[in-house]
Amino acid sequence: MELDALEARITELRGEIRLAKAGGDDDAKVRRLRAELRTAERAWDDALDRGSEPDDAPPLLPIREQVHQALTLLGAPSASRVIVAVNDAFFAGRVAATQLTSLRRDEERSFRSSPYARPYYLCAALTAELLSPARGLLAISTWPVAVRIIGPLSPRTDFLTSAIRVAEHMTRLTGAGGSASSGAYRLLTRMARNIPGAVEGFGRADPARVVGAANAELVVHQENDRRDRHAAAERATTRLDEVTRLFGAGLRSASAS
Amino acid sequence: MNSPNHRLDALRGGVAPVDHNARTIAALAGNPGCDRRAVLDAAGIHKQSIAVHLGHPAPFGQSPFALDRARAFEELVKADGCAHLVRLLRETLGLSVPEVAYTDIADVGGNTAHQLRHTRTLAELRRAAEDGERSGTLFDHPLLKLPVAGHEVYLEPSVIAFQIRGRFHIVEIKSFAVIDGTADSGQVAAASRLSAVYVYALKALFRAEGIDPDRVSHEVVLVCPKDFANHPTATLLDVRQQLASLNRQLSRLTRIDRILDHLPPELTFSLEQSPAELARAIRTVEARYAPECLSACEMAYFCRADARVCGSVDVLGRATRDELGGLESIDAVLDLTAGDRLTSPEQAEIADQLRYVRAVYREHASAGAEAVA
Amino acid sequence: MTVPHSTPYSTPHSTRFPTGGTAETADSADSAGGTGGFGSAAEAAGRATAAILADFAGGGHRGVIVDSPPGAGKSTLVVTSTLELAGAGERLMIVAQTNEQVDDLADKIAMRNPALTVGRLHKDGFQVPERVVRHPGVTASKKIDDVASCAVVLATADKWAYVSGHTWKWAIIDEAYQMRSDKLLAIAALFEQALFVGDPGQLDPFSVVDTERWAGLAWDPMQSAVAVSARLNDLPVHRLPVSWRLPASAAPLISEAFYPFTPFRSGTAHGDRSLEFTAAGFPASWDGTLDEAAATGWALHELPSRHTIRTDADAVQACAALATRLLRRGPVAHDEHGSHVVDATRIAIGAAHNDQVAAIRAAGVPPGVTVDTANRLQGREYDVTIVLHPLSGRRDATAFHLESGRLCVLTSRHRHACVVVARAGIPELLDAHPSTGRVRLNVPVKFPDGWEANHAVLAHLAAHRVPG
Amino acid sequence: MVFIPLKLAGEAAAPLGAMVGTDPAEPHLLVVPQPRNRDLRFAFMSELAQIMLPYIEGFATAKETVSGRNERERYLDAPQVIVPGRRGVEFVRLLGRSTRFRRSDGPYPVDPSVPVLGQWLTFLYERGELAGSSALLAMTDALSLHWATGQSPMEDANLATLLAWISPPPGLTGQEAAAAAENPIDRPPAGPDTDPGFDAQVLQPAIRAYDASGSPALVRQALRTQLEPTWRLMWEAVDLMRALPEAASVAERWAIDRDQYTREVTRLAEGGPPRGRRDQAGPAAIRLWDMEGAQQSYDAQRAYDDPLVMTEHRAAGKAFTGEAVHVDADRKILLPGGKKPVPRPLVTVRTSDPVRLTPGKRVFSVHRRRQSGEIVEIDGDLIVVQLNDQLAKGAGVPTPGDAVCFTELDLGGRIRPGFPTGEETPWTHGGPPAAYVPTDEDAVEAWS
Repeated sequence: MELDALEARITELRGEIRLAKAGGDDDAKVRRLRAELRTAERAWDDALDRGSEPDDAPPLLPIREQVHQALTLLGAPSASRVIVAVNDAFFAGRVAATQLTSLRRDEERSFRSSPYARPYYLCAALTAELLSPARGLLAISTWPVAVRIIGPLSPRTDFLTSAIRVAEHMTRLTGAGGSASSGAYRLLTRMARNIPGAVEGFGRADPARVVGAANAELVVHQENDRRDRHAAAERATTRLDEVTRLFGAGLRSASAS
Repeated sequence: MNSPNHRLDALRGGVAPVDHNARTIAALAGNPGCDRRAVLDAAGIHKQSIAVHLGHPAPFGQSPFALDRARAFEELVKADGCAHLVRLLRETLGLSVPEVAYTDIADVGGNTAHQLRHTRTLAELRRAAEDGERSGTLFDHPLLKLPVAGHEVYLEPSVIAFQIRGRFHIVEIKSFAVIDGTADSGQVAAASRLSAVYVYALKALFRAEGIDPDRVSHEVVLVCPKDFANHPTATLLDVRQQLASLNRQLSRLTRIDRILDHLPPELTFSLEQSPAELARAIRTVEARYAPECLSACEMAYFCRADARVCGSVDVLGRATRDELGGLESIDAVLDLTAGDRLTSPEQAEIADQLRYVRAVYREHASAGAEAVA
Repeated sequence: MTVPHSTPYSTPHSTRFPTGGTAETADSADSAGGTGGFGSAAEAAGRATAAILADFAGGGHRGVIVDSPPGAGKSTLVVTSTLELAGAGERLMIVAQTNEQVDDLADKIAMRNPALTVGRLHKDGFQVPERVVRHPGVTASKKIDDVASCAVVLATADKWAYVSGHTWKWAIIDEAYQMRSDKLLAIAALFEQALFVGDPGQLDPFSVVDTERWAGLAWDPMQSAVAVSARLNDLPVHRLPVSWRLPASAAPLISEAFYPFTPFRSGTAHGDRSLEFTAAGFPASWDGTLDEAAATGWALHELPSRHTIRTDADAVQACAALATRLLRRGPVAHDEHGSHVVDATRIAIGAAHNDQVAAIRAAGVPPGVTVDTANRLQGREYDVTIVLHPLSGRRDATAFHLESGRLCVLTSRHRHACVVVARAGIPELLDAHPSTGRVRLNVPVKFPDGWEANHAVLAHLAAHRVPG
Repeated sequence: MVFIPLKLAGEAAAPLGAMVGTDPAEPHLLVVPQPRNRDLRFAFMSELAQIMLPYIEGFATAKETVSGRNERERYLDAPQVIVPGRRGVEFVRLLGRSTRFRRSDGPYPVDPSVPVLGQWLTFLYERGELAGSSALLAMTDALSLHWATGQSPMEDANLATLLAWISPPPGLTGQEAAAAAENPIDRPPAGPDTDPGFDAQVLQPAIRAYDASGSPALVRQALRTQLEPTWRLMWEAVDLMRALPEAASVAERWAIDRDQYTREVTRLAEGGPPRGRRDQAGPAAIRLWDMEGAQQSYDAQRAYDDPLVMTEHRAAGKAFTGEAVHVDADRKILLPGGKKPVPRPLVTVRTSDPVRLTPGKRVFSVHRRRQSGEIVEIDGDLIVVQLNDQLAKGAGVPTPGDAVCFTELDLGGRIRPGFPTGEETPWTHGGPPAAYVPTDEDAVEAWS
């Protein structure tokens, strides 16, 4: 069988490359072996593809639409991991975290070339202190600036807010006669584990209880957080131009990197 | 006479020194009796390059799977505003509900320059120390600084410092599993030594800032996956002994001139020379090889090869060496055993013992299936 | 009970153990300095005993722990407590770890109150010594039924493990830090309340098998009986604050090196004790060492640096010769009780390993001088001790050699002077020692660290060095 | 049965693959093509169960009846699993721990064979903790008991270098062969940890290929290259071990393994629950007692069986061999409290050994096992021993000229004191522990 022969050859080549590298052989030999390995791997891919039909996925919403949908549900600046998880749980999405890495930069480029051409942009959250882009978080340009500000308490309040929004969305779904997926319950349960009193033992989280518990903690932080955020938002509105207001100021701007 | 730093620069052969990091500082305690390693470390010489040049590279390396796992676990612990960590600290140390403030010092307004981050770290910690809980609980990616062998070294802990009731703790996130409350004791020890470096540096920072260093706790919060799942669990580690040991090792490094004084003035470990020349240069600094080095020091395979060539009893391990009561070479042991060698007075006792064992083994030479060395 | 439940000296309790704040029984103004005279030390010790008895007999706790540094009157406390309880008509059992310890206690109790019925339970084939059976109140037997009716029953922990069908309200467990948790488990059903008495600075229990399996468990069978009970219960911890054995020259060092968080002091002041030789010395090295020891309480007899086998002939010879020479010089000890000739029975030689002990005995030690390992010297007392340093001649220190308890036992057996025999080079060996020990989760860190303790003792001895 | 497991680096107990079997010519290769996938891991465990359980349970056939104080039945043979090294033994423990609490119902159900395998792996590991058991062996340990090499114990833990020292290929010295065997490419690590270079350059691409294509072929192929060399070494070592003569106490020790195997078969047949995560106070004390007892007996048996092992004890002064130069066979003494004199023969032994025992010390006769005596007197090279038991009708006393050997090593066999059961746990040890109730946590304890 062709595949088996190719696999054997690939393994053999990899071994030879390791030997050559470990033995300090000249680079030329290693390069030649590498080239041969790549050829074999391509041949293997081809052989495999001949065996199976290409996977025809249904056309999807563009990535930015999906992210927008997830962020709208979450209601707070979020990390790509959370966006992917929400997308999986509620929208049967097919977004991979790796697809989100360049999203913010692309959006900034688009905004710079023709500002406000789109109804919304996926933009940055801003650190309260320096109004620089907060690492790894995505937000929506149409949100009030204060929502996009990250103060010291914001990571926690945003987490609690997101948990509440996820739970409420599930309640909406069940109330409307539908049902939340098991993936949604898994997501909620995972979040609930880190909220005091939101879930007991190892059972499945109950949306109503999560809302109650998260709100109970949220009120503790809310006032201080709101104050921090509004103070910073005021500074952002007065001091930043329209690009940096969305994509962050700082000692190194996103477009320069 | 040259100053020690001058000498060390010369040993390096004009190349910039490699920076120490928490791992290399923690490793100082691994074999402090080894002059060779002490000199190489103090001079900031890249030991693996030397070992490769000498033809004895150490087969150290980390599996990409282990690296992925470590990264993924750390992300998980810090995800959602450190939601897991907040839960664990509430459970283990009684952190109160309002204490959730999180400050990331991985960059300052997008700038990652060390000096900037360090200044920010100082400012944040000072404010937290002075104002108490209101101005911050969790500090991610603080950048610490520590003088090592006369050089200022930045330490980039992937850890979080946090304060509770006015005391600051280090949080160390590791991806080895804690199964039923136990973990691999070697890995726990390594984690303890590593976090002791951060505790030490944080204490030094406090002291330099005029803040009571005792406000840095010697109890480190070790966060690991629980059992076979990814769910994080926290354990408190008391690193007082590691701190004491670290203190000793760091002060040893500053006494490196004791060794340097005995080295030829023109000595250099520059990689410009041939492997044979480099080997000769390296050998002028005495090593203290033990088999444990193989898993800890980049130079170990070179040192072992040397020890084998000399027939040194070091290759047999510390326990065997100790039992041989000061005999240095395997040949000497065999000769004394066979009675072929003139015995000096200080060898009389060990010689008697060896000959006795040989005689008894002889009794059974015909009966036993085993070969007698 | 005859003892009131609460005294002004009972103290708040802490379960943080063994490093955390143990209850200080003596009042602190008194224990702060080492200069307090005999009288105030005696008062402090007396108050400590009263407070312990109140706590124990008061019944508020199922167990009471008493930490006793070397020579702080541990067996006196055991005997006093026994007589108090027995005097109030209570029956009690006493557990010790070796037959010798049991016999010592039985003898002392019977001596203090000859009318008391004392049962000495022992294993089949054991000969109870004359000093115990001479007391009319003592019944010795291998069967519990023969002695169960006695007011006090004593046996080793090993023997108690096979007793069943009888219970006692009170138990006193002596040398409880040397008793393994599993041994306590085997006998714990026999009593309701226990007084644990022991010295936390001495050697920990050990096993020949790998016990990592239980590391971190609160009931790890490898812990001491005290450690397990204290971890699982909220027990008051008392401390005897004064060492009556160690002279003023030794108590501060031993306290600082081995009891860093729980300092104690000597019951005697500098000048209260002295050691005098009636025969003049020669300027030879043995006498130089002995003179230093007599004058200062310490001497380091230092042999040239060399890596040796364990039974280093020179060091072994030095130990034996020092003991011989010491006796020849007719030593007389003066102390708070008067003066006495130091005879062979008041001298001991201690070493780390059995083979070293055998070699020292074979090297010709005067009859009557005790030669033993640290393990077997625990709880014993002499006027002068000669110690073969565990690290002498070693190239690498092992955990065994560094164990702080070993050095603590060896350097805290004397009332007057301690001579340490060692090859030069131990500081360098410590300096080169790798700190790569394994760390187990949830196992309380042991203090003092062996390295630090060894270092502290050597630093002190450096001032008393006599080249050998 | 030889079992060579591999695990995924960075994970606690994620199996990657294994080579297992009882026939050197027919290794079973099992792989987990994507070790982070929980379902695939359990599929692996169930596949492993298909191979291991028939082997382990296959010994539960022919029985013998053991008469005596404690009459019982016992299977004539028992399973024995050999892994390359101690890390392999530890991995068996973790595999057992991660599977024995799984359930075939409830959330995340697994194949019913998986928890059974978990129970057996746990049994094997726990037996292996007792000295003298052969139920689960690390090959490097077994070899090191019989061969000494010119490398350190740390390096002896590497099966490839250890075997290279023991039987170097023709033309090479042991040291040269061992140096060659250190190359991870020719001699992949014996597991369970894999070579990081292999992980990066071979395994990672192979797993990616599986993720892309669903074909495990590349992963299989890759793991085969890592496992086959060790498989061959393991059987080479098995042959070396089989060539050694069997020691006198082996049958006695194996009988204990068979006894325990028999008990475990019965326990499992009666639906015995999986062993707890950690020992409670009582079981811990009992186990420590058993482990120490087993260690003591094993050390003594080895010395009694093998004169070379005894040599070490003689050199350490804990045993002595010599000639009985004088025997007072008819000596009788009156024991304290005794009524009539009992025989207590005296044997005087001349020895050249450096004896470090002292008068009063209890010693045992090596030639007449379980006969004890005590040293009465030592005078130069003459040692007088009083024999205390096994003297019925004048038997058991050596005659002058006999070679004798006495040692302090005790074969053991003391009766274990009674330790409290769980509900009797006294206050000193925290009182009775809460009863174990299986929870969903056992099942939720995900492998990821």
